[in-house]
Amino acid sequence: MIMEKQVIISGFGGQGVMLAGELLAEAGKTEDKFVTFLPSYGPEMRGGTAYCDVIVSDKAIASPVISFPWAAIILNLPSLNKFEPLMKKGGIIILNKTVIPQDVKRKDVRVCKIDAQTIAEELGNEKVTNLILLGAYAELEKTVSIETLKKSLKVFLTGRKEKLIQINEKALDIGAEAAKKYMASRA
Amino acid sequence: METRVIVNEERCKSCNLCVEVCPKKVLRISDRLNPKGYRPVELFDNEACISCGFCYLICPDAAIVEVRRPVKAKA
Amino acid sequence: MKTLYKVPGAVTDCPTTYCPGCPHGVAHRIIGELLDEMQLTRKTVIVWPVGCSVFGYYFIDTDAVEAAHGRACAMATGIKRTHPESFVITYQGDGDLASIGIAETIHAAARGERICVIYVNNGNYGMTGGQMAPTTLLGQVTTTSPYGREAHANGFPLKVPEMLAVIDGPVYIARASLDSPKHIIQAKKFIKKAFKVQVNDLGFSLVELISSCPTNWKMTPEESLERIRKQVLPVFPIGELKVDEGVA
Amino acid sequence: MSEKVLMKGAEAIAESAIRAGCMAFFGYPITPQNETPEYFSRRMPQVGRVFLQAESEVAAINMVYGAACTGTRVITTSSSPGISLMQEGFSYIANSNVPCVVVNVMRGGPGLGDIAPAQADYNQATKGGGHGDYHSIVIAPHTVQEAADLMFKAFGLADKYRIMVVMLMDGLMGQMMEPVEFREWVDVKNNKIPVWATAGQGKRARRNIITSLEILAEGLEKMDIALQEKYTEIKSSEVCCEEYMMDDAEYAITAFGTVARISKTVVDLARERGIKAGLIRPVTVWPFPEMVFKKRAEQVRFFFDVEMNEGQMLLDVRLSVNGKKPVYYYGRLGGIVPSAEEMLDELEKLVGGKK
Repeated sequence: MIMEKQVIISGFGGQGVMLAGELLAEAGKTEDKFVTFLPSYGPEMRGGTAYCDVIVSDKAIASPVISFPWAAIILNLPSLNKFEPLMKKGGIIILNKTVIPQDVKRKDVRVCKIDAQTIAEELGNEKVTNLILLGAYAELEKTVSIETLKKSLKVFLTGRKEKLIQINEKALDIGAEAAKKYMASRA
Repeated sequence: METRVIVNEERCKSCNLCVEVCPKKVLRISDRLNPKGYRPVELFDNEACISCGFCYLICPDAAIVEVRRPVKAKA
Repeated sequence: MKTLYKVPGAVTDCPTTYCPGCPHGVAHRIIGELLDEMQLTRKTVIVWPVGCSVFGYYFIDTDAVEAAHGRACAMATGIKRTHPESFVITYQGDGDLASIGIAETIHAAARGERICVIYVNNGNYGMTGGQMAPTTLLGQVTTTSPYGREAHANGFPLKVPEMLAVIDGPVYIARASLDSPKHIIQAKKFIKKAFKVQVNDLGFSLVELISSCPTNWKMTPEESLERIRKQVLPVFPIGELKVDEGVA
Repeated sequence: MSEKVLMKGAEAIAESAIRAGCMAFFGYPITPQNETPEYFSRRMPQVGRVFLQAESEVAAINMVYGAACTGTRVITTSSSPGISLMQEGFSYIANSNVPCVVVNVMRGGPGLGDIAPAQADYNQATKGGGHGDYHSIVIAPHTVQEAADLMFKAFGLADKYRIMVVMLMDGLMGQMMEPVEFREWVDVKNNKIPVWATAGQGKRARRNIITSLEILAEGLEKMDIALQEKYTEIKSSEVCCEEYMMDDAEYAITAFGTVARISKTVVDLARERGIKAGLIRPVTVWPFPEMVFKKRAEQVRFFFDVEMNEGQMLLDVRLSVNGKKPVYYYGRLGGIVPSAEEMLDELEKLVGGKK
């Protein structure tokens, strides 16, 4: 069966939404899949809503625009409000529970809540919240492997940012682990 | 004692310029969040404020709405 | 309590779209104060062309038109010539005025159009993400001068007031800076003179305001004002460059 | 190992142009295409080529004009309001028979409009835009990879016909990232100045003059006819069109650029619901693939034209179909990208009504 995963990553500007999306696309490309990455920004230069559409597929991708996402990685509340009603049945929402304590109303989608920002702070860098959630997504959906994501980090974190590779790798692992635990506790 | 610097917290973008130019250092960025997600500035020492208006002059967002000086009551 | 400073009525309640610490808002407030003080608000038309201040009409409470990029002085000419009793201001950035709109600016000045030009110079194209502008300093890195502006490849920073001061049309030309309370008070003084030039029907006036762009300069607001003092003002010195007879 | 790189469309076209032997870029900042000049500004100095930010689009296109007169592969990129300013140059370039490439990352209009993706400059690009009887070759890629590939073709066509080639894109194509595989570099070490070019007479027997001026009407008419002959040749040999699932199609969707890409999803969704839809996607929108439509008019029940404008290509489709079958239109304005789902709804309504 052909696999095509349509993922939306959404938060506010500065939460690393775009980096997470590009990283997922880069990893998909590395695994020889078809990928598209389409960013959307709010009108403000700083502090606006930001989300991106990422598609990873076994076949050539027609439209890069996602109307009804299969998966959504949600970093703040306005993003949940925006995308929850659009989710495909059976799809999955991965939530940054630190910022969004409330429940998801839809009963026909799977939910994985991760206290990502708190974990990120414990790791020593609030900015890796995005990768904790991306790690969780990769673990649950197997769109790309955690290993490929780690390899792909090197494309983005170069020069002065190279020293951030390690903590980002850790974030992916911890995210994957947290997702496993969360799902086990629900089973 | 009435406040000498009136802040419109909704307009403040926490740029910190008023805090920086204040000669008496009586302004600070507060812990509160305004609806835009910025932490607005506040006057924390009204007595020490000399009503120089530097904060008003430098504020790019008309968030320092008014600067006033107490009128000395004539004896 | 005695009120010493108060946000003028000509400044609207609408929060600005500018980045935190961007001095555009200071320039707006000065204009608003003068319109109030000189009782000009009701007869004013402001021409807002393309740049970060493209939405200026939301922030200053006067009649307004949106000009194409660079064409503010031409549009202002059309308004002023057909309605000489109106008070016409253009509010332009350095990309708008000194690059694409330099011809319109020079010729409006040479014709002695009875308009006031407020020219905000922050050394780059802020709205489009920080490209090199005609006023970018030598050595300054921007998104289209990634190796720093170099004279041989990109020429030299353009000094508009100095250029306009040598032609006969303009009556009042000045440069001020928005980096400190002291300079902001001076800027208001200059702009007031410029406004009076039009009120007294003397001719063309322009005030350049040296400004900053914390976002694209990749600095904090304080650092960006510091940069104005240390690096920009030595290249763009403040002061009055042309004050014709009769300017009050 | 794949040599694909994940890249924004806006940057991929710049890299591809450089590899295609583009020696100079002239342009002026405008959203939503700033990533392209910014990329050129980094890369051109690295490979010893020219990057210059002009003082305006009017200046930029005339710099392009000058460089084109020397037979140099030259490019400018802009977006709708900037392209409007360049129309004067386009007209001069057309009647001077010099080659260049222009990219228009279309945004919502008219006037200042907005910065969202749009296709409302189709008429301006395909029908001329500037004054006089002229055309430019106009190509409309629908993926980042295709944009990169077509950039090579654009320079090739420009040189072959000494004509301006316009690449019509939009902000969505510019911002989108996809894996791209670039072609081999064109060797520019032995670049020669063409015999017709004006870069100093040198050893040439006669001097060259490039001008769009011919003050005698009879003379100008000859020039105009020569131009038209060139266009006729281009029409007969350079039309390019993609057909998707058209073999057994009963309904033909037609669209270009971004909308065409979304239309492929619509075709797939429609077929899942038993509607035999296909897609005709003009790659060159000038010359327009008239014959493809003429031929398919024998086969399909109707054509369904979808655009991000008020129906500009629609007119070319109707002219090509020439009344043989109905041509319906659906579009969004102001910079709104139609979703596959809304397009499918429209198609289903039409199919339901016409069965």
